[in-house]
Amino acid sequence: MLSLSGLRLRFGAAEIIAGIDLHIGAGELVVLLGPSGCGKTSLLRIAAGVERATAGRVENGFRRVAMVFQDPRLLPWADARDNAAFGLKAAGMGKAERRTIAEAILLRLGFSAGDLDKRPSQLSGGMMQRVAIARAFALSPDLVLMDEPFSALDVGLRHDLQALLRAEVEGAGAAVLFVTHDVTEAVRLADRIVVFSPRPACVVADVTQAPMLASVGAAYEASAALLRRAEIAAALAPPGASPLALAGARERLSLAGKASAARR
Amino acid sequence: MLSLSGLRLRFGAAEIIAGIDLHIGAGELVVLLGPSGCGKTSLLRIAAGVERATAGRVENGFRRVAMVFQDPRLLPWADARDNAAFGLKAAGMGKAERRTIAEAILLRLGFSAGDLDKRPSQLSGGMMQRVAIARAFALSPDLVLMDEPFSALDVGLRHDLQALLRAEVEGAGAAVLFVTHDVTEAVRLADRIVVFSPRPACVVADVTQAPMLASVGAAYEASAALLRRAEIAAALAPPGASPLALAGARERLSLAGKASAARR
Amino acid sequence: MAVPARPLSPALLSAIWGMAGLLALAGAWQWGAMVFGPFVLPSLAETGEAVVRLVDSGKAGPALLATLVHALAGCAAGGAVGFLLGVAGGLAMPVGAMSYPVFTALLGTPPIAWVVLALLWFGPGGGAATFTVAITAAPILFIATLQGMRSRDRGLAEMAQLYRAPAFMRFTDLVLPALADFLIPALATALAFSFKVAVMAEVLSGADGVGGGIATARSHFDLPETMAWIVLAIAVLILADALLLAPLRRRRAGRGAPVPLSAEA
Amino acid sequence: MAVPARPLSPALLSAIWGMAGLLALAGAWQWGAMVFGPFVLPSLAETGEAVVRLVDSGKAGPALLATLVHALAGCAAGGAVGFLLGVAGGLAMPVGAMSYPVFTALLGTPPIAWVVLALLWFGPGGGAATFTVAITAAPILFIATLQGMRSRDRGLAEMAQLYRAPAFMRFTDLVLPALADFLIPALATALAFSFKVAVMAEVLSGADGVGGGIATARSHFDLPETMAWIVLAIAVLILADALLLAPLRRRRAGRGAPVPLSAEA
Amino acid sequence: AAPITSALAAPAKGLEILGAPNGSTIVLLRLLQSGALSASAPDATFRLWRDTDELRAAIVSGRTSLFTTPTHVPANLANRGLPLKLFAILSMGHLFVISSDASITSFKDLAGKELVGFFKNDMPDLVFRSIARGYGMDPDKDMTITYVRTPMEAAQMLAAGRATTAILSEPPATAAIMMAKKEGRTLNRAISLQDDWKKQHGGLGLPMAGIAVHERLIEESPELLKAMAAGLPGARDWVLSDPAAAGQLGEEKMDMKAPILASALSHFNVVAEPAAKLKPGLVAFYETLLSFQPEALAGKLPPDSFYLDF
Ligand SMILES: Nc1ncnc2c1ncn2[C@@H]1O[C@H](COP(=O)(O)OP(=O)(O)OP(=O)(O)O)[C@@H](O)[C@H]1O
Ligand SMILES: Nc1ncnc2c1ncn2[C@@H]1O[C@H](COP(=O)(O)OP(=O)(O)OP(=O)(O)O)[C@@H](O)[C@H]1O
Ligand SMILES: [Mg+2]
Ligand SMILES: [Mg+2]
Repeated sequence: MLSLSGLRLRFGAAEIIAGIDLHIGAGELVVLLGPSGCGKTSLLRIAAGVERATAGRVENGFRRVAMVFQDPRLLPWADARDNAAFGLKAAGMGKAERRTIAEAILLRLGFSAGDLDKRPSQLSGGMMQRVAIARAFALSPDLVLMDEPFSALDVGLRHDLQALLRAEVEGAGAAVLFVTHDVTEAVRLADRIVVFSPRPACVVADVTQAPMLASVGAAYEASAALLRRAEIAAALAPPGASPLALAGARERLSLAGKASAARR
Repeated sequence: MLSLSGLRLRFGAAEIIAGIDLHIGAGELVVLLGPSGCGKTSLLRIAAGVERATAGRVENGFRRVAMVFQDPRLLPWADARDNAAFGLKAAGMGKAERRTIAEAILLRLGFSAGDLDKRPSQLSGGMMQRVAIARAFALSPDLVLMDEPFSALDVGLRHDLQALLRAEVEGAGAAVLFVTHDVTEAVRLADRIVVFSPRPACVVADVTQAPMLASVGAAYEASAALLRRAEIAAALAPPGASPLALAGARERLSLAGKASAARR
Repeated sequence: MAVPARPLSPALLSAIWGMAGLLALAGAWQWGAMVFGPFVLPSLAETGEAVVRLVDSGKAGPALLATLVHALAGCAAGGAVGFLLGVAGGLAMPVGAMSYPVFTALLGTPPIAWVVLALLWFGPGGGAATFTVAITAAPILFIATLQGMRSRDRGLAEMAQLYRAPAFMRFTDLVLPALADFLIPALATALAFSFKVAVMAEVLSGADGVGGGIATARSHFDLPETMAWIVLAIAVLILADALLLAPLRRRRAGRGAPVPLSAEA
Repeated sequence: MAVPARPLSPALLSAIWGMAGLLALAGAWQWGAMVFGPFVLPSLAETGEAVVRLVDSGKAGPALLATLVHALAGCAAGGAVGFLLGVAGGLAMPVGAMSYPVFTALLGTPPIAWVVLALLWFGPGGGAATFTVAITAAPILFIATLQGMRSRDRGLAEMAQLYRAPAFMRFTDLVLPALADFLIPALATALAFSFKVAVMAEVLSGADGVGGGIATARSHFDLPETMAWIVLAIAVLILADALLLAPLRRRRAGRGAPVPLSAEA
Repeated sequence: AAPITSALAAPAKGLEILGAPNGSTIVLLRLLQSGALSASAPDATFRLWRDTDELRAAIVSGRTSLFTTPTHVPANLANRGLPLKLFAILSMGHLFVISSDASITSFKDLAGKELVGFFKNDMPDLVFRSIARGYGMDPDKDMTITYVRTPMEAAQMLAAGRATTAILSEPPATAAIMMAKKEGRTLNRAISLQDDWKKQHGGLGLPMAGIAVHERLIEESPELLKAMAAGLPGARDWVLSDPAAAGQLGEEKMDMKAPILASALSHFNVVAEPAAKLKPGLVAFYETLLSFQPEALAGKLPPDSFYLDF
């Protein structure tokens, strides 16, 4: 059980999180949706215990916590295999065993054998993201915090990993707190969808639903329906940012462009 | 006019790009789709002239080239405003003028005035991505290379920026080479969609279409149709990664999980 | 979980701790003086008296100024050469590979090898001391700069290349800030060495400055005065470090919590 | 655009350029010898003969070994202290803030201040030289390590904290590799200084080793022999640098093109 | 003068004799080599000190109680509280002005000349300045002195032709002359400072170097002092009569080249006199130092007990 109650966060004078309550139990997958810069990453970092809230309580009853950070956070001097095995090494597992496990997971995530020895600088963006995912799942965690974990993956991998994730939740009873910008992904995965307002973040919607992994069409319909709800649309697709309102702003941009062109 | 012909790339013994021809003219927006690790970023880097191909020709007739890299590549010691103004400074524009332009663009991209002074370490992932986008567009480039540029943005911003991008292509006649994993985004934006095979990359489909910004429903239909084409499905959503094939692999993963759990 | 009020700025706090460190050093000294007696280490009190005497007699001022000039001029000249060659070496492999063993050799060569040469070239009036300092500072800066160049972020360099940033802008906007992490410790090391080397070179070349004072005090077996000169020189060094390098360090720290150069995409 | 065949490994190529650099240094020396005459700078030939003489007579071996031992032992002992305090200082602000001015002061203090103390504690048989080397190496490593700790990637530290990596693993897997960029130049600087300081301390404290040889050669007014000793010491230094530090540098370079610590998400 | 108090004592154990790096040390070395001390200090060893720090460390740590030294060093240290006594004088001065300028033959010829000095503000410099004053010259105005640290560098610059005139001690003076000769240049021993000193001080010589002892040696090993007193004149005679052998001994034990030391010996004014006997000369010397730089002797004359007799 992870409980965040009355959570507030400030950086100096700026209020980032303005009072959030959130509770997740085992076997539950909660997706967080919210506009860019609203405080989702900050909330996850507080939940993980690597950031202190300005106010509020964090109670974490889970023992094995893993996190897929928004950036991969791989050791630049270690290869993919050793990076994926980091959590296992931290848990005290022997070298041969942890490497075997890390390899199996990486291969499962679409790595070829030749890529296991590559260092982060030799991996593509999506490959780095997969190493970070492998590192988290190698631990068979009971709480997984995931910050836009599939953002750099192709459709095939993304669907595959979504299924894998649901299996972990349903099979192993893991709890997952999942941040994404992809509303369809949210609908496919979530037992519950929590929508945040723009900064300072507070909860504008909390929707309990059945995950729609099975049907792509149903997921599309559900996500469209979600975005039609006024409070959610206001947070995620505010009218000010609709294509119709662009004309004036575009002028400003092309003006800027002209000025710079004149100088060249 | 950007022409890549007979492009090949190897890293040591590994072949990454296996002969690709690609031509883009002014006012054209070409989207590249392809599985993670297939060589899209590498191709963009070759087109940008920051990586040398092992074989093939690169002809670039555009004068002002900008690129949104897959990672933001911001100067950690400069604030958002100065980072966005980097290209203008490189082009020799004075301090006051380039800051005004950078500010205008950042505000247009959803920054609040207080965020302009923040350094990258104080920005969220999506905010960093927007600074990198602002840096590229400040130049009013005639060729823009974009590597998953909207991956960390919320739905509202993403739609907004898609519209803005089409406006640049249609209004200012810019050429855009755009990498994404979001098929719907590809369909909304592209004049042409080029699909790559898994590594070594070669072209498996080259679809000319009309961009479908206007209708979300139509874009969804078109992307579903695209993914139904056998050669595209094989590249982007191979059957091996379908949820149905997961059972066996999951066993391996949970096995791994058990082993690690035993150690704790 | 309210953050407790912090009445002291980090800079002040660190200065206070620094004082504490120096006090501990002084304590160790006093202990040594008591255990080993005045012919090994004079007491703090005796040395303090000698400091007062030197300052009052007006000898300290000009000598410290002379040493400061030798140290800073040598450090600046040598440091500039080392820095520029380090940058060049980072850009063009042969320059770095050629210079590296030369600088290592220079750093490892006892000054005996060129004391006479330096006297001939620069004369005894402090020129020799400045030269000796320069030849010490140059390799320190070179080695650090070269490593900094080798460790710099290729991603940012690629970005600058794409945006066709002119060479000078690349230097000021990319190279220099990225090198700061390497230059700060190298400059601190070079500055401290500059004072030591300047003093020793003054002793060797018979110049004025603190070294001249030390040579005289030593030939008089006036240990308190010898230590007084050293204490004065160290005080000026710590002051110079605080005035010249602390702003750099503060600026570096002002970048905020260090983050990877291009994180969190 | 086929990449041209590269017959030479980078390490070999850089060694060849290094030789070229040393040859250029030798050229400058020869030029100086011709211009200034044998009593300012002996010629290469004379010095070479003296080197052969020293090696043949069997004097060179033991002396070089003694100096090597003084330099390496001092460098290792002092370097370890500086490194550990630097790491501690990076973890706990007070430790770093307290130690910083103390190490600056130690670095800037002419050895005159503690030669007698060192002789008392460690005796004239090389112990004093080792101590003097240690007290020079410690601050160099400390300052660099402290900066390295301050520049380290908080993102990775956060990751390690989340995965509850034990302290020792954090040290070996995160801290140490990240510090490599700072330790490599600091170690190179400290090693070169160690040789110089060891030789000078041997000269002053009447120990054996190269410094003893130099003192004798100087009182014989035998300049070629003086320079021969120095050349031998430098040769051993460059060898030590190549054997001890080049592997570190190669390993660091082996990480491939340096990238930001967590790039391209 | 304080006579040596006799007491029953065992032979001195582990005695380490430190020799000053100047030529007169050869007398004490000869004494040791001749075996005259083997009864009273059977395992005595000899070592050169190169720096006063080394000397100070050795005295304070108790490793040495017997050493040769410039005469102002033990006086200074005694005044500062180290119980040292001056036992014997070995050299009556070994300071010269060496020049390639043949027109310099007397001190007054130095007027308007450039010269190189060493050990600024130390004893050789003070002696030179005192003599200059004696001739009514101001060493800072009537001539230009540039300083190097040690006589080695001064000799090097002379031999290299980079300086015309230098104040030098022996044996560097002889070394400079010999080195220059190899290069085909002639250097003259233009002025003997001890001669000028003697003229200015009514015939009292310049007692520059001698043997000093620590009080504990006097208490613990009076036999040793007796043996030294008995053997020193003979050692001196041996040195003076056989410079070649002395040079050889110096090369073995004192890091000096035999030919240089041998030919420098005649310029050394080697003696072997009890300190007490030369007290007037020493006092004159000390008073001169005091008049210039009282700190050079810690501000006062050493007590009477400082001058030992034998
Ligand atoms: N320096 C290198 N050395 C070896 N292999 C490399 C290197 N750089 C990239 N690669 C390989 O090249 C392939 C293509 O990488 P690239 O970054 O172009 O992929 P991508 O299509 O952009 O993938 P993604 O969608 O995950 O970003 C990857 O398999 C990667 O491992
Ligand atoms: N160290 C800091 N100092 C000041 N403000 C900060 C700092 N770190 C984060 N912020 C601010 O906190 C806000 C929330 O950041 P956070 O990374 O949590 O956003 P996010 O919801 O994850 O956004 P995204 O979807 O773009 O990743 C941002 O506006 C950011 O500018
Ligand atoms: Mg975020
Ligand atoms: Mg990519």
